[in-house]
Amino acid sequence: MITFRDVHKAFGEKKVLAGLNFSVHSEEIVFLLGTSGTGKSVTLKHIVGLLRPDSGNIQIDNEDITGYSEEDFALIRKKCGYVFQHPALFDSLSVFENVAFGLRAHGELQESQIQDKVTQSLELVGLRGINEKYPHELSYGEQKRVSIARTIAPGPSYLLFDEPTTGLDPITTNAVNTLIFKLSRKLGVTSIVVSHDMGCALKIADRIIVLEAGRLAVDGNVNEIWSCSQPLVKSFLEEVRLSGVDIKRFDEENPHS
Amino acid sequence: MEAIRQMKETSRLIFILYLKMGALFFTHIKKRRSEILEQLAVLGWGSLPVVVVSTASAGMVVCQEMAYHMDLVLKTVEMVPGFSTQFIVRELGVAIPAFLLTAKVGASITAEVGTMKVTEQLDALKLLSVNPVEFLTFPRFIASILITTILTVFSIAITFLTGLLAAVQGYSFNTLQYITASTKAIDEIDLLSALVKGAVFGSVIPIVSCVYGFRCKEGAEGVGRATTDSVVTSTILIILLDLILTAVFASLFR
Amino acid sequence: METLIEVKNLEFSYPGLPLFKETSLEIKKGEVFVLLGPSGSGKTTLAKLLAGLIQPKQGTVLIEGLDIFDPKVPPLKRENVFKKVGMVFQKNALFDSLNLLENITFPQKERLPERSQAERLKRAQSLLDRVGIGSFPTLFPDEISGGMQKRLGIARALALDPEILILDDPTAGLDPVTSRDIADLILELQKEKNATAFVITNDVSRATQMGDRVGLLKDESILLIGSPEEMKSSQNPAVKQFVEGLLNGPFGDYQMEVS
Amino acid sequence: MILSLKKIFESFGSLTIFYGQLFKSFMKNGLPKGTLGQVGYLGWQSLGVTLYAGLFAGAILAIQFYVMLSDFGGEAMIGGLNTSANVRQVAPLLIAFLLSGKIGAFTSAELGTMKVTEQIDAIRCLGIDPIWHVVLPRFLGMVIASILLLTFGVVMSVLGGMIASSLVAGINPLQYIAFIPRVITSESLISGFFKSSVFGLIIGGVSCHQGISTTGGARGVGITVTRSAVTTMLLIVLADFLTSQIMQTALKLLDY
Repeated sequence: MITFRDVHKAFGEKKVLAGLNFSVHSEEIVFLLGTSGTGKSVTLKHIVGLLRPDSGNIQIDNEDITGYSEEDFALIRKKCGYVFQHPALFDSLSVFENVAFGLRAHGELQESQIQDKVTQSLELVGLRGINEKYPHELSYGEQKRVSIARTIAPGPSYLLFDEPTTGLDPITTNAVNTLIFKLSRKLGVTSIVVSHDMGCALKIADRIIVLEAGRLAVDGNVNEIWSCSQPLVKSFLEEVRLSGVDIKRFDEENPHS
Repeated sequence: MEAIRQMKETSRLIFILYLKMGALFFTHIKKRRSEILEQLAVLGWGSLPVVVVSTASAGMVVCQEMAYHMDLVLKTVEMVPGFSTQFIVRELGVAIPAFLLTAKVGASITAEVGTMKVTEQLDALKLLSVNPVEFLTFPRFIASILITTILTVFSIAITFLTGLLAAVQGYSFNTLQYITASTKAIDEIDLLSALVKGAVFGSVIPIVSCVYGFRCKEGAEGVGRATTDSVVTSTILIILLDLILTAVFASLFR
Repeated sequence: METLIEVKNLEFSYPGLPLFKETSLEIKKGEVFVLLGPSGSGKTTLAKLLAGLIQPKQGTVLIEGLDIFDPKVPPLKRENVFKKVGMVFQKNALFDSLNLLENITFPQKERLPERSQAERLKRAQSLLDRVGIGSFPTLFPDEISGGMQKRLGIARALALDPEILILDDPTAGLDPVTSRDIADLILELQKEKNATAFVITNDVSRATQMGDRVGLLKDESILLIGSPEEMKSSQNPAVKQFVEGLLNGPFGDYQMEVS
Repeated sequence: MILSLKKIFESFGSLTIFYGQLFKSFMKNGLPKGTLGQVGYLGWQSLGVTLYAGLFAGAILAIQFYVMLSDFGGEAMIGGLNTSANVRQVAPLLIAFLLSGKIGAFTSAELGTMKVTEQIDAIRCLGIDPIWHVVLPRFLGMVIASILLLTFGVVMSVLGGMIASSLVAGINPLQYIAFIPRVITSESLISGFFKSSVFGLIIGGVSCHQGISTTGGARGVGITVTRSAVTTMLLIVLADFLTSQIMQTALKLLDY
């Protein structure tokens, strides 16, 4: 469980988080929705300590991480896998070495164990036989999947996705969205997805949190969002209508996965 | 093999740009006057502090080193003023600012042009029928030649003064005596060689920088790579030209 | 309606990456044509071909009947055609050493030397006001938000009163609320000036919102779909896959087993 | 003016802290794994230009000495003077300039790209310390490679001087070499090596520090590389001055 209590954060003059409160329960898929500049990605970076709050506190599994040092965060970061908006793969390493990087650096595993884990993670994201390729030889979609594999390899219990589908075409968007859903369920992890794609959220989220001006504006499940009358939410729903696609829930489409 | 092909391509482009600069000099110097003045201010003013600080300390070192060697070989430091000044005018006063400018001016030109390439600003210029070579390279080319020549004179003066300071302080020379010995040691040809070298080095920097900037590949990685390569290539070319010009002046005029 | 832009049998490729083959397209005066396509399919390349920024391997592009790649056309004539083309770039291509106002006076200075500086400034300020960023003309492009940068890019494209607008992914990376505002602004301006627009995007919602006619880039050429309504009801498997984001279809198999 | 002075002091302060950070990380975790690889990689890719620069530096200086000495028939001394001046001063300085572009700016660009494409953050998110795993191997690699390359370059400068003086001044290579031992002292060798080490530390430290503090996309990386090259060159010239003074004082104290 992750809990934010009255978190404030400002960059210079600019207030980004202004008293943010919310919590995420285990094995949920939660979408953080909002327009640009409302502090969605900033929120995500607070969880893994890439940013520190000005005030308020953040708890992960009932541990207050607010005052943690960089070293203390090493443990939190093992528990919370972070998937960046752009793949951020290491250009000079092969796909295999990219995924193995986190496992090797900690030096706790045997080479054969690393081999197994890497292969397993790559298979989980649907990639086979590209171990020896380099990032620049892959399509954007494949790079994205490798970066997800790198994140899940150490076995985190939380997955944090930063704008995973922004700027992608509808087919790739759907593919990534599907992957997030299947992985979360399969691994039994808690996923927090920062996005401004309401369509994706409606398809796979267990809960949708809408942020506005650095605070929580709406918090509800998919049915509650559909019938919500908050202006920002309505504006997002209008976008879904414009795209003209019927929103089918994934759990209904694939009841067994 | 790839490296050789790259080198050929780079030298071809450098050559072409030089030709274009020559042509533009006669046709566009008036039209681009405001850009040239702007570049003079940006490049010159920005480089002045770096050149002053570095040549000041280099002047002292050169005087001390000269004294050390004269003492070692000739057992006298009598020749220090003449030799130091000769060395400063012929070599050091020109080379040190040139190398610093490859970083200060060259790298910043490549970074700027490269960024314009990857953010499509060059395309935006072309769509306005503005030729990037005429609009970007040409003003920088003229400005850089002027600045490098002026800074060369500057740096020779500073190096000479700090050398004088070191000699008077460390080896009890008389100021007047030092200046007299120095002026005797150099002639017009030495000064000419300094100015020619300065101008040539100054022309190399913007040309090489623009070649790498225009060819810059996508993204942050591309800009970083282009900037690095441009500094290295400029440095290598300047060393090569320095040797050639040194040899030419040594054999032609002695 | 008369044809303003005509692309005939265009062929273009990058080494190892064929992009267009026998591609043809006609755009009528005053319409908004939206081109959809997955990333990497060559949308931006097509925009740059239309703007004469890159040369095709084969084929012709006619703007107002003038073949822009014909080497026999005198450069001045070509330049005069491109005076009528305004482009909004995917990465904005704002001049980052110039402030907001100067970004719009610059094109005028280069292309309309006869216009006085005072007139240029007046025109620039009115354009900034029109796109809604007129209250801070002396800021620099990197000091304003992504949405505002897009607005500045649009204002600059309008600086020379173009009759043709080429918009390369004008809402890329923006959130839906901002995207919709930007698209509305573009439509308003296009109607005001009675300009012709060629819009590139991969966002189906934007195509619905903006397009008079929609096309889809598939198999190295343009598949004409028709109106946005026809796009939504289309039974063409490629259109269906793209619009609905289906994981299987002519664009390839995106399905993956999570094993 | 005061503002820019304040900026200079600030960046000098943060550079000092950065050296401290690297030292602490080294003391705590020992030698990082990739160090040798970096030495090989950086050394190998810069070997060609270093040898070239050394050769040319020697040649340029030899011609200058020839012109100076020929006025009063001192050509015989060229070999010794040229070698000594190169070992103590010219070759290390010139090659250090080249290396601040070739390996310094290169690593700045690499780290800067990793920073702006969030690769550094990705490493932190895997619970890995980027200073020890990514920065320290590059820093040590640059320091060691620089020292090695500077040594090779200096040797080449002697050769370059020999070739140039035989071509331009018609000095017999044997005569050139014969004068070397009379001028080269252990003091000069120590001084040259000391200088090279300081230059290596500057190149490594400044470029890593600049690289890791990059912000803001392609433009940011360009600015970083420029700053890294300028700062390195400037500090090298200043360090050249300071090390000369330090060596002189130290040797006086030791009563050489």
